[in-house]
Amino acid sequence: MLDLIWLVIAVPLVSSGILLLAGRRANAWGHWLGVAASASTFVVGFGAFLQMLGMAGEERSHAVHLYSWIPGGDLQLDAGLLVDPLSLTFVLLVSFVGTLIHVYSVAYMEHDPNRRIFFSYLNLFVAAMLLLVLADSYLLLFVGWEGVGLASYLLIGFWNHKPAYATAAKKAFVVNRIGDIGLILAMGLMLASFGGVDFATVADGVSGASTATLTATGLALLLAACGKSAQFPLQSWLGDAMAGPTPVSALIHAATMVTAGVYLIVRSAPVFEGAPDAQLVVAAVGALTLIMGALIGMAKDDIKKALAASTMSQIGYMMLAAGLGPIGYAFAIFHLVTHGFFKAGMFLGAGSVMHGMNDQVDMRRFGALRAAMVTTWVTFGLGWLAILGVPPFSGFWSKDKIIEAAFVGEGVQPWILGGAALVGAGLTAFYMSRLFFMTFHGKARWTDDQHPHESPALMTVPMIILAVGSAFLGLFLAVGDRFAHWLEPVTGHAEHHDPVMPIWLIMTLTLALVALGVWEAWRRYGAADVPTEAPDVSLATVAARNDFFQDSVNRGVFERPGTHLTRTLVYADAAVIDRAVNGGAQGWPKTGEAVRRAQSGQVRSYAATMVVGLVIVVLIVVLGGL
Amino acid sequence: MTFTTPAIEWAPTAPFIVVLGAAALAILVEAIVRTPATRRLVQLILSLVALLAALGLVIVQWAMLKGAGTVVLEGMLTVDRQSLAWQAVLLVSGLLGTLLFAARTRAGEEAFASLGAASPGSTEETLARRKGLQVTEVFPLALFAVGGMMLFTSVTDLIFLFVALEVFSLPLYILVALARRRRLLSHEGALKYFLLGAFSSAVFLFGAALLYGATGTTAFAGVGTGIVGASGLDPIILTGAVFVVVGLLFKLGAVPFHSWTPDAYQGAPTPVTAFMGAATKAAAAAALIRVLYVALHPLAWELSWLIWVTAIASMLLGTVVALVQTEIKRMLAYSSIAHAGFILVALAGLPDQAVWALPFYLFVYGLATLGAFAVITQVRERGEDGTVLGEATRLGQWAGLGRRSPWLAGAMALFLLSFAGIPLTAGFVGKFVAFGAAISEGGWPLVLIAVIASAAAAFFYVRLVVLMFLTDVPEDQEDAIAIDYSPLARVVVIVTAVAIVLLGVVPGPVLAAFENAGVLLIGAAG
Amino acid sequence: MDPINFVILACVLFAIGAAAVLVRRNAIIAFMGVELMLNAANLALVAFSRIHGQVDGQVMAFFVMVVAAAEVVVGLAIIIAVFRARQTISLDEPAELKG
Amino acid sequence: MVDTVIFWVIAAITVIPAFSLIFARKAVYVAMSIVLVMVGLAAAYITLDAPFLGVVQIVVYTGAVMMLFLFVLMLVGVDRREDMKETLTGQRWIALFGAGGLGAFLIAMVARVSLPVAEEPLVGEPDVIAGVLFERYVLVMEVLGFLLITAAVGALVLTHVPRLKPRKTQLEVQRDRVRVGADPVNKVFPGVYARHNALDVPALDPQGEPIEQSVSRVLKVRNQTQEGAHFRARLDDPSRAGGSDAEHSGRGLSDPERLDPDRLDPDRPDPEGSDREEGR
Repeated sequence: MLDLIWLVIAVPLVSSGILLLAGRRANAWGHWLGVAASASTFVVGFGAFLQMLGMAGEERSHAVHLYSWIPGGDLQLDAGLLVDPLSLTFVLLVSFVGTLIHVYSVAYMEHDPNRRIFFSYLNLFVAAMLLLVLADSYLLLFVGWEGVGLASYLLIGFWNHKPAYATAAKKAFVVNRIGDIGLILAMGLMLASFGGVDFATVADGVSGASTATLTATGLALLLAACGKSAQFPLQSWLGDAMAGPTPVSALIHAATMVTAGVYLIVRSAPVFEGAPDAQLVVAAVGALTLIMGALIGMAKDDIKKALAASTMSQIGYMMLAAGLGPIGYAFAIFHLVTHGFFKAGMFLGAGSVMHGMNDQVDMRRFGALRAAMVTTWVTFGLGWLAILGVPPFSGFWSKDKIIEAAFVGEGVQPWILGGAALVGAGLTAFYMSRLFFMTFHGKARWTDDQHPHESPALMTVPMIILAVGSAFLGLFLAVGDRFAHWLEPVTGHAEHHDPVMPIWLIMTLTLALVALGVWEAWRRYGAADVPTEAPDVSLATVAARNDFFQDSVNRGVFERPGTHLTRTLVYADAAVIDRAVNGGAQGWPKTGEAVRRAQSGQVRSYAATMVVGLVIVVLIVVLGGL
Repeated sequence: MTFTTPAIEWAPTAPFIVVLGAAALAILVEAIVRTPATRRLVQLILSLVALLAALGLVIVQWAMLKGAGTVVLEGMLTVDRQSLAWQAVLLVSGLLGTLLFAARTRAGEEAFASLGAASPGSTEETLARRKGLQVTEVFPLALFAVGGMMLFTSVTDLIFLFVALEVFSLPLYILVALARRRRLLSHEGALKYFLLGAFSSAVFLFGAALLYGATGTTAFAGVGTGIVGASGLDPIILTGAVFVVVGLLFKLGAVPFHSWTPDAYQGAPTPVTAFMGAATKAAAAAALIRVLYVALHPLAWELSWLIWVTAIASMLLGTVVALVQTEIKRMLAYSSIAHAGFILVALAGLPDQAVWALPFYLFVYGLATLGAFAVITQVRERGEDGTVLGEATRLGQWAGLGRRSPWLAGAMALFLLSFAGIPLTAGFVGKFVAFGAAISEGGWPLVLIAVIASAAAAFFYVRLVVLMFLTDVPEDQEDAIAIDYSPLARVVVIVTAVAIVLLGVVPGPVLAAFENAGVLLIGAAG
Repeated sequence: MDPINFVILACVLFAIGAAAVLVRRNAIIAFMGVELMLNAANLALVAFSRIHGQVDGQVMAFFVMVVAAAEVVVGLAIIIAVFRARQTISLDEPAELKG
Repeated sequence: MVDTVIFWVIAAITVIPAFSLIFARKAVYVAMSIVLVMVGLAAAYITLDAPFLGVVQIVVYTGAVMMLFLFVLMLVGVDRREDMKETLTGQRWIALFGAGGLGAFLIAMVARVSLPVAEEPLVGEPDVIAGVLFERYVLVMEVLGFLLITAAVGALVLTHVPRLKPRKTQLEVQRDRVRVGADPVNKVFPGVYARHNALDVPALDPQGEPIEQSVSRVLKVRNQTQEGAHFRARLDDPSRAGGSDAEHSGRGLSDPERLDPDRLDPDRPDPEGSDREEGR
């Protein structure tokens, strides 16, 4: 089964091609072909998983040589796949969640005339994502990386008849290019210093490379990861990407593609081991993003955008863990897996809510949906408990470990990183509860034409399966450190370090903050009336300031600066990033324009350029040579 | 004076004879066949047959070649695997280019003026158009150009190189001036191209004269040994070498000898731009390899300065200026300047690998160029009354092309990604082997700049992709663009697109063939 | 008198020809400048030929003359075509291709 | 060894006229100066033991190439004086430093080397040249043939306008004239009916009035015409009897109304004009 692993890429790719080429003929059966292709990848992946379980720990790295991609020359390149616990984890996650979302989409996209194309793109995405995680070199990874990018742009812009959606796709496209430059740069550096870009060569070459090179490579990789995983400062595209159909958000912007950055960092562990500075930057970026994402999450009324902000924040946790080195790698991936389940589940839940509410996304227009959509409420609720980190649900097992690990270290670093992780947990509790209560509890604030109803079984079944995963997967994998042991061949065995605070204290503090967040959210959004229009909380008005003074500590401490910060961020987003993105970087065009003027159209000027150029080069060569 | 009849090995020269002979024959056809429509058909068939026959001969020679190759006439001409590889590359460009030359719009309009001598807007022009005249001389001219370029890649004598340079340049100057639409621009491009081209060939010739003065011979091998043997002649050797290289850099379009590129690319009829962009660069690179590796090899260290400076300048200028272009042909012209820089990167330090990496690089670059310009010929403006006009070359007009014609836009995107060097396209493999060559000789700082430049260059390629797929057709512009369908141009697009994908995914066999070409036969010192 | 002096003379003529291309707006005069550059190269070839005591350089110069003649034909044809369309042979005027 | 005096003479008759390329206002002067340069170069070739090439230089350059240049100069208008004012900023300086620097650099480089000069050189007599030409360089020779074909085809493509429609017979021309209501007869020739029949003298109508249109416009622009009135005065002189004969015979042929100067020229159809009509 391990040698057949290439099938998991080939099957969805072929299926995607068939769907794209078949035309309207495929309208009747196209979606089921897509589902079958996706399901088959899970079957193959699971077979490989069983086979690998039967192997000893050190044998669990299986290279599948496909063919010599670029033979000849001093730099040779093979197309090969690497099956090891890390990649297999991703294969299972992607194929499993992916298949569920395929099933969900069959119902969700039922009324779309281009459903087969949607499934073609979904299959393409699955193939590219699996190539990304199975590649045995950065180059092939890059191919998958671009592939998921492409599929994601196609899917975000799937309803591109609406200009805003096309703009969102464009933004995602361009911001991701910035990240891609990071990956290209990193590969260039690797080629120059290690003479190869496959993981094995890089790992072997690290010991001989200078710290400066490694740091540069690490930072370039981080830039790539930031672009793909929507980390600071390249986070802006994720919120807009919610314009795509909801299953897309669940698959790409929650469970799989956005976590590719974390995968990249963990996969590049050898590089980061040699570059502690770069590693620290990774952790810092993670910490910053997790706080920032949480603050943004508090300010959003659009349910999908709030979830997107939450994703950003949760990936911040993973990044933070990945930046901690070997003690964090396993937890980063662990959280990635559990997050994949509960966040995908919640996105599907949001989709179900939208499905029942005429595509309404404003949470201020929800409320009291509990009764109307019981299954959605229960499944969403399990995801909510999981992300909060309430024991014994999944999130508890993964997130708590990250918080603990963040407190390990010397000097102020653990206090800052740990503090950020801890505060983030409280913020998460607040905004996720806000979202949950605003949607399912309180009074109904529906508009007249909305008649909420539960979604069909094709949609609820995947939600239920994901909810079960959200609830128990963490516990299952955490018992006896099963997951950490499974990943050990890749991430290495981590020495146990004691945090700067006792573990029980960290846990208590976390749970207390979570409880505080939930309570506050309930008080304000569950028990109290929620205005259907967003209240004006601008600092500019005295009234608003008074409001803040009356309010609780939570609001006084977090929301006011939070609002402020959020607005600043939103502004920075709109003003800086957008301008940079839309106009291209500002400096280059100016230089370009200046040089362009030299091309005046006057042939005599051209001749002059040539003569002067000739004199210069001849002087350089002759004076250098004599 | 006794005269001994020279013993010439005719067999290795067969491809040249076929191509140039067919060109001469085609000139006769001009005189014999009077009806323009028949003549066009005859010319097209003659060209294609000649090019295919030459390609066949090249392949046969490749298969039958024993040893390193043949030196014809004491080092005037060297036919080795390297030369055969280049000839094949040029013949493929020539074939695809000829198809584009013959492509016509739905309304039966070709890319060339109906009467080259008629000034734009004149009565003669209208009359000629109405009478269905065609400048069918473009086919023999293209054949002359292909033949000259093939010679250019194989000659190993500076003076013969000069003659070959002119043999392929003169037809190009003429072809550039023959656009059907925007004749004034076409004339302007031709005038600039011609004047600067003549200027640069004078520079080349003066350099050749200096090298002849220093070494007493113009055969590459002899010049090489002469340089080693000469003492106290460094000043004129170096000057001559730089002048010769500069003459070739002009044809390659490297900064600061690039100024003709954007204007000639934009002014020329698009099929000519396609052919010229693909083939001229290949021919120039081929000659550059032979000159640098055989004749000027002893000056490798001194000339490395020149290569580094021009490579960096070309990459930076090409990329930066392409970023601000609003005209698609100009954008591709600047991109070609950046590519000239990439080609020079591979030559840094004269690594062995470059000798086979560059033919491959230029092969795939040529394919993408031909494909991209073939797409451009099919995106047309539409007049208010619905008639299809000239090519829509403003970038803004390409907005939303993905919705008008997904396959065409997809092919264009593929070519652009290949230019940008995105993996799984042939362009990536080309860049990989080319930069790999440079790294093997310690040129990694240059490669690093090249990688950064490629990444930055990806911006303007991607900008067009974004424009095609993610931007809406502007309001009230729905009818402003027509996608014209020309079977021949479509064939070019399909062939090149398939080749780009295949060479990107499984380049192995082709690369292996090119690797065999990585040997230069150094002829006897004449 | 050393024939190398003729090479120096060739250098002077080459530079004058180059200068003519840069300063003259009349396309024909600029083109004559190019011709002068080619002739300068020829002079150098013949002078070197004399220095080496061979006739190869003379044969090369002969080739260059043929090439130059062909080039002149094409060049003047282009100039005439431009003149017919624009009624001018100024090099400054056709300057729409730029940027 | 070359005589120093000859060298300096050659240097003078090549370099000094060559500067006309940069400084002369009229293109024809430049062309003629270059002819001189070419002759100088031919002299240099002969001095350098290349007699055949010297002759070829004269034949090819002064005889063919420069005449072609002159021909094209005539075609585009000999009179054009070039405005020497530089329009591109800094171009003069760039030219001075670029081209001047290039020349200075080349001279400095060449002057630094010394090459041993062959004592008994092979003299470039035609048979010697031919021997080398058809031995080692025979392929180049053959390829040059293709170059010449290209040049010829190129010149034809860019400049030759074939007859696009059948030539009109005299009958058709006349019919066309009548159809558009123009004068069916030819324009009067200058100098007719006067005692002068030179081109610069206008014809006189039967009344003896000069017909302005009968003299070429070009001559008028150049102020090279003569006044018809002057001759008229002579015609009215009764003492000259011969004039009345001419006057009498002229009356029958030309109708004053038809020769009305305002009507004559603009309405006259010519092949060019009708082409243009059709072309639209």
